[in-house]
Amino acid sequence: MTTDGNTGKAAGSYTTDEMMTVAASRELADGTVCFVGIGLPSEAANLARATHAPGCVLIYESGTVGAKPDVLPLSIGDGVLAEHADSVVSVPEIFNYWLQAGRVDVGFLGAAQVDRFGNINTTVVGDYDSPKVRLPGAGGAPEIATSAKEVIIMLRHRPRALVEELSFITSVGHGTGGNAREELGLPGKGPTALITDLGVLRPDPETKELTLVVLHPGATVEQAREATGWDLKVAVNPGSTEPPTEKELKLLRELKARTEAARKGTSA
Amino acid sequence: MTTDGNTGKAAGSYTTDEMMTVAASRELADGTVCFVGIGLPSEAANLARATHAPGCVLIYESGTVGAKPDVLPLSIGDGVLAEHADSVVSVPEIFNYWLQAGRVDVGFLGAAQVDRFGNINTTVVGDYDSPKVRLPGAGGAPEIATSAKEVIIMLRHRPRALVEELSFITSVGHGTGGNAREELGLPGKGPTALITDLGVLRPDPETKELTLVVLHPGATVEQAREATGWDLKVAVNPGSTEPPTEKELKLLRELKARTEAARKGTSA
Amino acid sequence: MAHVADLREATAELVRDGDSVALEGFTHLIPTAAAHEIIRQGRKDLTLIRMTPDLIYDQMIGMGCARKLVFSWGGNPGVGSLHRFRDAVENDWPAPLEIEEHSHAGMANRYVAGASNLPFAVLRGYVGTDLPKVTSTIAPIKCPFTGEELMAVPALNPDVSIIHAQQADGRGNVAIWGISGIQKEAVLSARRAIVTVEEVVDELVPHPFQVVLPAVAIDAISVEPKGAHPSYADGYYDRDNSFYEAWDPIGRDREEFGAWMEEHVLGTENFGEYLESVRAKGMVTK
Amino acid sequence: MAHVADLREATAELVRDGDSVALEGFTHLIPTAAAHEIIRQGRKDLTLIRMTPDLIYDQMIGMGCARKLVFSWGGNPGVGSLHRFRDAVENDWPAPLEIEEHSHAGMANRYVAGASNLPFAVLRGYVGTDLPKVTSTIAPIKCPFTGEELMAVPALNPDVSIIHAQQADGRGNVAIWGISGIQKEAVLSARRAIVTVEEVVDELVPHPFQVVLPAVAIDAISVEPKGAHPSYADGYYDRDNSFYEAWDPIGRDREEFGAWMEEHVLGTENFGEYLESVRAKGMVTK
Repeated sequence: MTTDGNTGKAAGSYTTDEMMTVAASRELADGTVCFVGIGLPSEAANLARATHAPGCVLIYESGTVGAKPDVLPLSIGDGVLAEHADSVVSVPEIFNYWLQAGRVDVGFLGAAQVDRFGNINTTVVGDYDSPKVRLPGAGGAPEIATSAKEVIIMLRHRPRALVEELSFITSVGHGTGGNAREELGLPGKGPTALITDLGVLRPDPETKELTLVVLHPGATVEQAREATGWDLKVAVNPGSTEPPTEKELKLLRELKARTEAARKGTSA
Repeated sequence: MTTDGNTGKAAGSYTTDEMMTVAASRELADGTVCFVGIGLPSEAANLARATHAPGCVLIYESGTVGAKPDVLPLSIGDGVLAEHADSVVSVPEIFNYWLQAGRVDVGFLGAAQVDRFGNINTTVVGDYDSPKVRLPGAGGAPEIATSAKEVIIMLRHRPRALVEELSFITSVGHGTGGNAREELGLPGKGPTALITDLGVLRPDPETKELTLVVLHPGATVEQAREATGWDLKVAVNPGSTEPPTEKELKLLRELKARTEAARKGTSA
Repeated sequence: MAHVADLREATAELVRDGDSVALEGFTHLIPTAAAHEIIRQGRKDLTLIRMTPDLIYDQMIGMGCARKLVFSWGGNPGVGSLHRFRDAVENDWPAPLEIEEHSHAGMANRYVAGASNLPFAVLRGYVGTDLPKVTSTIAPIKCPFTGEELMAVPALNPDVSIIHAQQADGRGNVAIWGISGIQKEAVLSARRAIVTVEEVVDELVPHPFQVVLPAVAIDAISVEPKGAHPSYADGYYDRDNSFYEAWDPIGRDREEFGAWMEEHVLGTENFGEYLESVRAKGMVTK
Repeated sequence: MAHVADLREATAELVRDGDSVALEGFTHLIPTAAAHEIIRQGRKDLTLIRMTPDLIYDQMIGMGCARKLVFSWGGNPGVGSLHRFRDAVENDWPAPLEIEEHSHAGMANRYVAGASNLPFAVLRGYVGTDLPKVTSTIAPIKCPFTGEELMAVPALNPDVSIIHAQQADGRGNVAIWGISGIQKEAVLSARRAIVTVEEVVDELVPHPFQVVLPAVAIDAISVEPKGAHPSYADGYYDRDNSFYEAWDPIGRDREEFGAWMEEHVLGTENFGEYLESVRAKGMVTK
C-alpha cells in the first residue's frame, strides 16, 4: 500500500492521498455493514471506525465479520483481522451467507482501472490470451459489485486508471449505463461514488455516467479532465470537499504510524 | 428404546434382543465409518466399539463425527455424543460433506417396516392423506440409504414389521429388486443385511430379495416364516449364529447398566 | 442489530399471525421458553418449520397455533409419538394440519439455500422414495456440465427464526457450543431472528466446537435461564429425560393436554413462573 | 485415516506427476514446506488449484511444475505482482501456463460442491462480467421452482489437497484456529489429503473460531514447524512481511529466481535446512 501517492501534492498540511482517504471514510455511515477490500478501502474504512462510525461492521473476504484491527492489515487475512472480530467464518460462508445473502450495505473496492460507468478491470491490460499486463484477477470483487447494496470505489485519478474502454470487465458497475443493472438482474444498486485524490464522482441519475460532483481543496476541473481517460462530465457547480479536520488527520496518521511500527516490529 | 424386547424369549442366559444386538455388532469391522441411527443401531454400534471394533468412527446425524459415548444416547443429539467426539459439525455438513460425499462405509438403520427388498417405511401406515398411523417421518434415513456404501437394518421380526407391501417407501433398499439401484443411479450398494431377533437376512445376489441365511440359536425357520409378512425365502442350509460370548454379553449389559444409571442420575 | 429485550416484547414485536416460524434445535438447545411465549400470546395460522419437531411443536399444534408443518422427523425422541401432532394429522384436531415433508438432508439444504439467498439447493436424495409423490417441493435438476440428474429443493426463508443459545456478549454476539445443528442456517435464512440465551457475559471465551453468530444477524436477544428445558444446554444443565417420558401420557389425552397447558403455560406469566409451576408438580427433576 | 509421516515420504506417495493439486491457505497458514518438497521432488505437469496463488505458486510455476492454474486472485499480497506467474502468462516462460479463472465466490463454491460430492454449485455471480467469455466452466442454470436464472460452476475435486494447520492430536485429528479460509473444503473435496502441522499435541483444546478436521478425512500428517513461513500461524508466529517484500526483486528476475531456488530449495534437504539457509541470508526476520 502506498501511503503517500507518488505524485500526490500536499495541499496545505495534508497530502492528496490523505484527503482521498478522509473523503472516502466520510461516505461510511455509522452502523453500516461494509465489505472491505485491502489497501485504500481498508484504510478509509478503519479511519471511519476510528472517527465518526465506531459501530461499522467491517467484513473482510478471509472470513472476518466485525473486524476491529488496531493497525492496518497488509493482507486480506492478517491475524489482526481475526483478533477482535465478532466472528470468523469460512470463505464459503462469507460469500454465501453474508455477501450473497444481501447482508452487506457497502462494498468498498479498489481497482486497477474503471470506466465511465464504474465497471472495474483487475484482470488484464491488452488481449486476454496474450496480455500486455497480467493483473491479479477478480478476487472477491465481482460478487461484491453484484450483491452489496451499494459500492464505493477508491482509485487515484490517472488517465491510465480512469479509462475510455476496459480491456476486461472483471466486476460490473453500471454496465452500459441507464438501466443496465436492472436488466442484468443484479441485486445491489452498484457504484454510488468513485473517490479519487482529486474529487468525488457520482453516477448521473439517468445515464449512470460517473460525473465529477465534488473537488478536493486545491484540485481543479482542468486537472481532473486531464487525469481522466474519457471526456469527463462535470457537474454544473461542483462542490468542494471539506478539508480533513485536525482529528481526522491525527487519527489517520496515528493509524498509519501504528501500522508502520507493527510492520517493522514484525520484521525486526 | 426397549432394552429387552417385550416378547423376546431368553435363549439360555441371554435374551433374543441381546442376541440381535450382538449379531448386529459383529457386522461392523474395525475402522469402519458408520452413520448410526438412534436406538438398536446405536446400541449395536457402541457394543462393536467396546468389543472388536474400537477404531470405528461413529457418525450421528446431529453432527458428531467419531462419537465415543460411554453411555447410550437417548436422543440423536445427546451431549454424550459431542463430549469425546473427534469433531462436531453442522447438520448441513454432516449430510453434505460426510454422508453425500461418500465417506460413510456403513449406514446402520432402524425402521418401522421393511419389505422383501429392504425398502423402509417410517412415514405412514395406511393412506398418506388420512393415515391409520402417522409415523415420525424420514429423518436422515433416505440419504443414508442412498449414499452409505452399504446399509445394515435392525428390526424385530414381526409380521407387522416385515411386510408384504409398504404403505410408503421412505428410504430405498433394493427398490423392485435386481438392478433397481443401478437403474436409479444410487451410489451405495444398499442393504447388505437385515438383522432381526430371529436371524440374519441377506439379499439374494441376483434378485436382491432378502433371504434368511442365518438363524440365531433357538430360533427356527418356522418361527421366522410366521413372523414375516411375505413368503420368506430361506437359504438351503441356513447357518447358525454363534451365541454371544461372555465378553460380549458382559460389555453389553455393562453399557446398558451405565446408561440406566446415567438416565436415573439425570432424573434424580 | 441485536438488542436485549424482554421475551414477551420481542415476541409481540417480531412474531405475527400467519408467519412462517422456525424454532430450531437439534435435541440440544430447544427454544422452549420462546415456544411457550408464542402460545401465551395466542399466535394463529403459523407455518411451523423445523427438521425435528418435538414437544414444543406438539404443544403449539395442540393449542391451535399452526396451519402447516414443514418438517423431516416428528417424534418424542427416545420415547415415541407426538400425540398432538398425530391427532392433528390423523383426526384434524384441533384443526387440520397441512404438512410438507422432507428428509433431513433436504431440510438442511433448504435452510442453506435460504441463508445463501439462493432460490433452491441441490442434493443427491429422494430418488426412488415416495416423498416426491406427496411433496411438491422436490424437483429434478440437470447438471449443466455433466448432464447428470439431481434433485432440487426450494430455499427456506422463515419470517422469523428462533433459537436458544448458551451466551451472548455485551455487543449481542451469540455463542453456541457443543451440537449446534442447523441453528446458524435457521437464523441466517430468516427475515427476523430472536435468540434466547442462558446468560449475557462480558466476553465470549472459546468452548469446544463453538459457533458465534454476529450481533448484526440477530434482531432481539432475551435472557431465559433454563429456557431450553427439558432439552439441555451444554455447560449449563443436562437433558431432563424423565420430562420427555412424562409428556407421553399428557400429550396422549386431549383433555389432559388442555388442562396441563392451561395450568402451566397459559396460567403463568413467563418461563420462570412456568418452571416453578411444573417443578411444584415434580415434573422438573433438576 | 491419518498417519504421521515424513513430508518427503508423504509427498512421494501422495503427489504424482499430472495431478491436480490444491495447496490452500488464505494468507494465514500457507503450506510453504509442502510446496518446497513438491519442487524438490521435481513434480511436473501439475494443475495447480488455489483461490489466492502467492509466493509458493510463483515458485512452483517458475520451476516448471505446473501445466495449468485454476485460481481467482494471483498476487504478492500487500506488495504487488507475482513475476513468475506473469512471466508464464505473458511470455510462456518457462513454459506456457493454461489458466482457468474464476471469482473467489465461484472458487469457494466449486470447493463446496466438490466436498459435497455434487457435480456443480450455484451462485449469483459473473453476470455482466467478461469472465464467462474466457472461462468455459461457468454456465447459466434455471431454478426449477421460480424460473430464475443463476450461474453454475463445476465442482473442484483435486487429486491432492495440502494445507498447513497449527496442531494434530494423537489420533490424527487436525485443529485450525483463527482464519481458516477454504481449508476445510479443500481437504474434504480432495481424493487425497496431506496436512502439515506445527506440532502434535496430546489433546486439542478449544481456541477461538477453531475448526477440527477428523483424522478419517486425512491421509498423512507431517510435522513441519514454521512450515507456513513467510505466512503466519496464529498462536505460533507472525507474518514475516519483509520476506514478501524481499521476494519481489528475486521473483522479478529469471536468473536471480533460478539461483535463489537452487541455493535455498533444491540445495536443501528439508524445510528445516531451508529455513537455516534463508535465515543465514537475513531473509527470515524472526
